Amino acid sequence: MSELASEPSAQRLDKRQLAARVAQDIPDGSYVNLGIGLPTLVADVAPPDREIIYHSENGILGMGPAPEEGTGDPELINAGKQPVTLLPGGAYFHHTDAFVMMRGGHIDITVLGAFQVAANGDLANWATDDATLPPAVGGAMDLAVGARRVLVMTTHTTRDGRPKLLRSCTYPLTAAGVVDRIYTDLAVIDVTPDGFVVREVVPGLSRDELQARTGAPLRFATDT
Amino acid sequence: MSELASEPSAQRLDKRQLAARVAQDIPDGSYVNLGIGLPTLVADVAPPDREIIYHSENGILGMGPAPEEGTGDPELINAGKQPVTLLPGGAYFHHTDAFVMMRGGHIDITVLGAFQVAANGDLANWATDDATLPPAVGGAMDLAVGARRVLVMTTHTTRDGRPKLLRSCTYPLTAAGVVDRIYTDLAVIDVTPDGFVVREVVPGLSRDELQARTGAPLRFATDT
Amino acid sequence: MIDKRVASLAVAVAGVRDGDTVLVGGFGNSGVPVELVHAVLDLGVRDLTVVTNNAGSGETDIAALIRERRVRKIVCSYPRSSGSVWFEKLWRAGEIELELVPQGTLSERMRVAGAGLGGFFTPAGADSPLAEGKEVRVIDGRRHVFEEPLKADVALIKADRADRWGNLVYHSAARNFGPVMATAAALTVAQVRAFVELGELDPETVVTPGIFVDRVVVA
Amino acid sequence: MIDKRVASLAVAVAGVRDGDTVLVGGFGNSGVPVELVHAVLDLGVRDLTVVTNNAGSGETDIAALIRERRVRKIVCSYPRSSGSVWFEKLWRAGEIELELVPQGTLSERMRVAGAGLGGFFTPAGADSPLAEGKEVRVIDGRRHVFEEPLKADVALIKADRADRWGNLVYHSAARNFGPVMATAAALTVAQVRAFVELGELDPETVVTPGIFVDRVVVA
Repeated sequence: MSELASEPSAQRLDKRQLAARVAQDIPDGSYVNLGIGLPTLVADVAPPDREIIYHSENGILGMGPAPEEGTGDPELINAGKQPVTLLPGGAYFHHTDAFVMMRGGHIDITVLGAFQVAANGDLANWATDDATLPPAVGGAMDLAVGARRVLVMTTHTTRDGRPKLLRSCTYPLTAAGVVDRIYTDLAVIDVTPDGFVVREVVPGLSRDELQARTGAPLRFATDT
Repeated sequence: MSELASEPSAQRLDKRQLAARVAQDIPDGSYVNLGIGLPTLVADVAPPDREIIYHSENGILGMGPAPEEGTGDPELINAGKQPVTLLPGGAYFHHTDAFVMMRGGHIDITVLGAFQVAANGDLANWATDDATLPPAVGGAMDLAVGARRVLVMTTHTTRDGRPKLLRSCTYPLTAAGVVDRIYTDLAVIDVTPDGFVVREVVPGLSRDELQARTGAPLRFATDT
Repeated sequence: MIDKRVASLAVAVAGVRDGDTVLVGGFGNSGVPVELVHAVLDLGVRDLTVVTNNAGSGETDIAALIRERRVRKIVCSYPRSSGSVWFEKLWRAGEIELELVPQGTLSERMRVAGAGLGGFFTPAGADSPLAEGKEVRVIDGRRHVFEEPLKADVALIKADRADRWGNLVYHSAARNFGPVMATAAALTVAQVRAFVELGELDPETVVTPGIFVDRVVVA
Repeated sequence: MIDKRVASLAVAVAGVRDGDTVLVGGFGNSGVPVELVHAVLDLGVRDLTVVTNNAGSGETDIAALIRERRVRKIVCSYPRSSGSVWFEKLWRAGEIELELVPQGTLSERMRVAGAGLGGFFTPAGADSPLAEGKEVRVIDGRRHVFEEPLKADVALIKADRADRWGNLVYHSAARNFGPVMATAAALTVAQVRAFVELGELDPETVVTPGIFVDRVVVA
């Protein structure tokens, strides 16, 4: 996130703060699928007074935290292939049923990473234009079309400072028009029929500075 | 089966004998689904030295015989809604999985009743032209298209003496071109690319007499 | 905290409305959520579309709903049985609509609805009059008919035990349509023999994970 | 008498041939039938199409099959991982074909193959380049892509216990693709931790009924 070095006054969120900000918006009792990578942190910082049931595409509901070193079941892993545990009340099921849950509108909230998000909600999070890497998609497309609410959690810009929030995606789409809200290290932004609407900005960052880091026009909720 | 009263010399099979004749052709180790009504008898007379796994569309594999009076589980019934038991090694599963087995080619043999069978293997066993009865189909269509081998077990003619084996069905089809073999109280008949081919006839019934009761040309296996 | 247990049948079916499509579990008399159906009867709702394998028998549950003229349409595979007197009576009088669906197709249409799919091709029924008016396509040399998802407002099912997360296990062949119906409705209600504490159900043996279940009630 | 238990891995995979399509269970390193894959490697068969979620990692099982140039084509959802060195090497060299399928579609394509259906419409991937060349249809206002059944010659899966009828139960998240793969192949082989006597598995908790299984072997 070196792109922010030029704005020392901006109190951008670190990964854990960003995860906590996302977790704040996940209600008690939700069924949640966290994408691999950054979104996985959300479970670690969720408010302890909320009962949230985490789903994993490989056939788990009621996932608990990582096991203590050396105590884990080697077959019990999450979508990111990291060891996890199962809470009382959890259940195992097969892959096809796991995707019934994901594609069928049974997951309340999914939190996904993104390469790009467009102002109309289009999501690109599975392939770039780097032809030297084999393509890989996993369960991202099923989740993106199937979860009731799609949250994106990402740095506001790429490592080299280019915006990830755009008028339209240049990378291949994961799914069209699916993103509901975007949480970045700089802002919380809703995708609305009128495009991006900023709900929150980190302290020390002006509207113009946020707009300068964003590839599509921003409206601000406090103006409406 | 009063239609045979005019041929006193024909040793037509009674229901139990017919069931035994069908059972004779079911190999050890087969997965079998028996249609409701007459075919259900097959399980009662199968050779005891064969291990046959009976399937029921309501989610049972490894069905055993009817329970002793007063000892049954009221929820444990077969497709004909009669009480049954479960053998060691049996399993319960839900309806959708039961039909994966039926439609997906996993059942080795199904034995079905029939209103009509055509010389090309077309089967009509779910609806007649009686418009005063509501139509009912159950699982017959899934079984007919999905079982590896479709055997029909029926009286050779209707109660009023009309043939059930025809050039083409006049009743609505269950499925086209699916029947492999027909077992009647008078004969065992294969459905072949050349039409009906008789394998066996009951003692005391001539070829002409059998042909007279059949609505499509018969060939005889012993001629070929 | 998640607690899907409710204290009464009336609370269990609260919110079922006139015109709803209601899935009702059971095959013959096995696995029918009799008490839940009676609770819906007590609600007085009308113009229901009922999706269930059989059309009721005798005077109770589905047959009672039909007798009381609460059912506008029934979607099923086998409406005819020795006890389906009320269905047959109203059907002959033209007072109830019937959509006949092959049993595997009925089950699969609910499954694809629950799975977020747009429909499927099946060979079952493709050669029959039940395919009339539907898209037919030859796939791999065989006729297939296109069938659409069957989604519902409510599912009423019967299971054996439930915990407060709504996890369900069933009893023998009473399982039948329960698991698939649970996935296909906006509101899924299960009547069970008993509640158990969270963690008592072996996670390897849960048949319907609680994500598909909204309310559980002992009956 | 039915007895699907076999005494050795070699017998378990006998009959796998050049050019076969082979389903291999597992997700990451969970549920991979490592010993069965090695037995196929020992057979020396070539030109395989391997269907599996990931493209192997390190030097064992699927990665070993790829390294030894036995795999003509891989059908999977996520071939890229920190250890997928051999796949990436051969893919860059143009020596292995990749068919990328969204994970839910991969699983569902095997399910419809096992279920005797002709294909289905799914919204997953319909807006992406993975839908190119496929039939796209707007259903209920949303783009869907038509996906075909994925049937195989052989399925190699890993379960926990089996009886002589081939009934299977699994262990935790190692279940993953096992149950669906078992339905979609002409020959299904399961490696298990242990055999149990017929009747020892609770009929309420069998996950894969033996009808879908041809051979079981302890490994």
